[in-house]
Amino acid sequence: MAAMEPRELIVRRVAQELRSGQVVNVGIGLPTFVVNHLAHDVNIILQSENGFVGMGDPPEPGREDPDLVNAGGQPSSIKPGGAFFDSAMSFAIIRGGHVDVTVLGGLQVDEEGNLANWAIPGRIIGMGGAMDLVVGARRVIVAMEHRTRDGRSKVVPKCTFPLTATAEVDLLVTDLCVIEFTSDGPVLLETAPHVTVDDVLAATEAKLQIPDEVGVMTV
Amino acid sequence: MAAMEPRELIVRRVAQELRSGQVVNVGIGLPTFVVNHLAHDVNIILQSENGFVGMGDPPEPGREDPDLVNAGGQPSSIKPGGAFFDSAMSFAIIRGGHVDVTVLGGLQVDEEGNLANWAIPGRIIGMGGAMDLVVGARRVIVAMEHRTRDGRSKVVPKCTFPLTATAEVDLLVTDLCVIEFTSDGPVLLETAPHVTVDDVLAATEAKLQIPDEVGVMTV
Amino acid sequence: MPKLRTLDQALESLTDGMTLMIGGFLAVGSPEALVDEVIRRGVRDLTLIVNDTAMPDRGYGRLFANGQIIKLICCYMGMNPTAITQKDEGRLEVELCPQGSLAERIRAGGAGLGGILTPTGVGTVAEEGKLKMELDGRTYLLERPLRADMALLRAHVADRAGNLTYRKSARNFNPLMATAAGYVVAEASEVRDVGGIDPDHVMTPGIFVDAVVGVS
Amino acid sequence: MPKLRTLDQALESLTDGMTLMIGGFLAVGSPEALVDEVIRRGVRDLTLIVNDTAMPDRGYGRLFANGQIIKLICCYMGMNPTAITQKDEGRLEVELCPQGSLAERIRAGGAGLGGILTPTGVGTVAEEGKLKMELDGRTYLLERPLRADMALLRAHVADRAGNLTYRKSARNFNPLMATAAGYVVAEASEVRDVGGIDPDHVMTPGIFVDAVVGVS
Repeated sequence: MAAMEPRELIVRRVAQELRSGQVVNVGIGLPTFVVNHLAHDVNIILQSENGFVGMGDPPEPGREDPDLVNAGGQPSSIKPGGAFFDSAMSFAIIRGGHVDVTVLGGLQVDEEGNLANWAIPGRIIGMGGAMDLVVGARRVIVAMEHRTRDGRSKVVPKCTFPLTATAEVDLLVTDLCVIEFTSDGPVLLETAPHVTVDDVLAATEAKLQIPDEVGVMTV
Repeated sequence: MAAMEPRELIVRRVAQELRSGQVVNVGIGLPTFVVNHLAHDVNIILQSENGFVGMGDPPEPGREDPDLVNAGGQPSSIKPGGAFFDSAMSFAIIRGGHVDVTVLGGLQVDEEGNLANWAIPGRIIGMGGAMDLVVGARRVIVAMEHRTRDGRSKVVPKCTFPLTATAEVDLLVTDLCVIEFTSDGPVLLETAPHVTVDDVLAATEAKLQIPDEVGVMTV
Repeated sequence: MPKLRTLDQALESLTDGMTLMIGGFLAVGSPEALVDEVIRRGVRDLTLIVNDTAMPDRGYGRLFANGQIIKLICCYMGMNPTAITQKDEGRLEVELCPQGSLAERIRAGGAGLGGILTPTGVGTVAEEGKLKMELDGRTYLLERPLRADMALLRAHVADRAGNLTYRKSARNFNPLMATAAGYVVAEASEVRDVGGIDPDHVMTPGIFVDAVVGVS
Repeated sequence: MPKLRTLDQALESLTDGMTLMIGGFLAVGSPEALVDEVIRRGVRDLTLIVNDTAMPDRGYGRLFANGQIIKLICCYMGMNPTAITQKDEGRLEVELCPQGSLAERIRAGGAGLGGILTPTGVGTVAEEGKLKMELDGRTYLLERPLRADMALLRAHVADRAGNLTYRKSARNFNPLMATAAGYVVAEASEVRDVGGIDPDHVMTPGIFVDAVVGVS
């Protein structure tokens, strides 16, 4: 099997985590593409924090509605059975535990399950709805590349970037592995195809628990 | 002029306090009848705490709608331009200062402008929306008979019944007089026709300020 | 995920000791058929969170005469002598809460808030046992969130995805309770196919609703 | 009380130094005509409460390039480099607030609450300067209410009594801001006679709205 493009590997693997009927909020950027890789019999309900549930695919060119956009401001659509509401209701849904899963990008994730994904030091331009999502969603999945462009680990002992929330990450999916955050800390669940446990450890600054059996991501 | 029935005197005098365009909430009982005595050019907007603004007259017999009642559970109607909402919005309107005037009945009013109108000792069956209304409305008018059936003053130095709210009463209209609550305490503004200042003082346990000129209620 | 259920199916997980929220205001906007089913099932020791106790023979008010309630959180009992008697005789534990605070507490329970600060009730019996805070010269009570095991709602139109609308003053507490319970069931006068309600007119999004029962 | 006004009439009380709330999410549901009028009037030293700073050439985002804003409360500035530069150069005071907390703060301002307790932001920079409370083993931040001198809204349909509806995702912060300002003006695509909106479909009751401007 030829090596898959790293970002595609990530979103394909995250897509396996989603179940029919779940209310899901996907962050801007990489997580957006998760919905393109759901199995045909998996029907999730997408929540868009600017005020609706039942988000559908982007409209065809020429069929955009200026009053219907996603949380990134891009043209969007609503499926039958969807509903619009105001921002207070939108975040009541998010903070109140009515979103089953959120999939978000990350800048750093640390051993305590802390997430930093909204700012780099010196460039603080706003957290949007990320802090509410990470605290409120029942399950938080971070989808990010394992290392920065210059090769440093984004899975660290302690986040150095401004935090989005503390101890809320449940699952981390990277181009190298899948890590679950347990009450005992991060546990390596799977490695990517053609990636060894030693490869993961070499690329990871955080201390990981390695079970006797580590699976292989099948996407 | 023949003496007017005491309760009619009260509601007619309270009606003079209301201005066109004001959002008004009238309590169950005596205050309900205030709206029957508005001048023809005075159009107020009635708020009903069970969830609408623009409350109209009771429907004619046979035209009741089981889903449209007032806060006392009695058949009601809505005027053009009215709107329905849920109980959280209803009390956001009430507590948030969006009700210009509330007219409520009273069991006791005291020198500090405290009101007791929801319970007598030993019979505590619920405050409903009264506590929110008295705290939230911009102007609180109490409409009540001056004395109990056995002749005791309901305008007292200090309420002995369970309070509805503290220091929120702005105006008290009784069958004997009109009292305004100022930062210096209660001031006698007007006496009822054929009632003297001494009559009021004899019927009142609370200490009232008596200005040099006391008007006469004209209804 | 079709959510249409029979009455029997809709309440099959109801058990003794549960906390129920039931929509309605003096029995208007109250799910009569679902209350019938609670009575038929005869579950006991329920805690009830309602605006009021309705009347002995209407709405959720009937649950008192049937002896199913041991604890009550509401703002008004005045029209249900049966419930008042049970309270006076010590058979019914009652927590009275101002109506606006009750609405906010239920909303907070659904919205993941730890509480809200209200000026309502300061200086009255409603402040008993509650934290008081003074902020910018005004005193507030901390009111804590309420949640329930089940919420029973009365809707006007539902679709099979669980989206709900309410009619006129029958809306009242129903949309708030829809957000604040582990299991939410609505009876509706009309049930439409998925998409049968304009998404701009939906009052309770279907994601809150687990089961819909059509009633005539 | 007919509330229909011209643009000029609707904002005649706007003065330097006011605090404005303006509806919209990345300029969707933003009152473009009212923002035009704010620009035409050239008022300065405004404090702006908005979800985000939109784009330099769209919605309320244009007020930054025009140098009218000295203070900003929002949750996201990422699409407006002009506003970011003003912040970095110290010409714009910025208070960032998580989006859900911002929504609740505006709602609290309109609902007469002294604040709300949220778990959002605990352990992050969002907790700076805020009271922290632990209740039942969970930590919350106290978020205080927000109010403004004026709220500028974008509605879909209005009636002459000020009742409003919004369309699709253009609803966002508009209904919240409608409740939380001393003076509220809405531009609407369509203006109907009083009673032209079904009372069950009204999203903002007219009692909150002081002026309506029809825009094409």
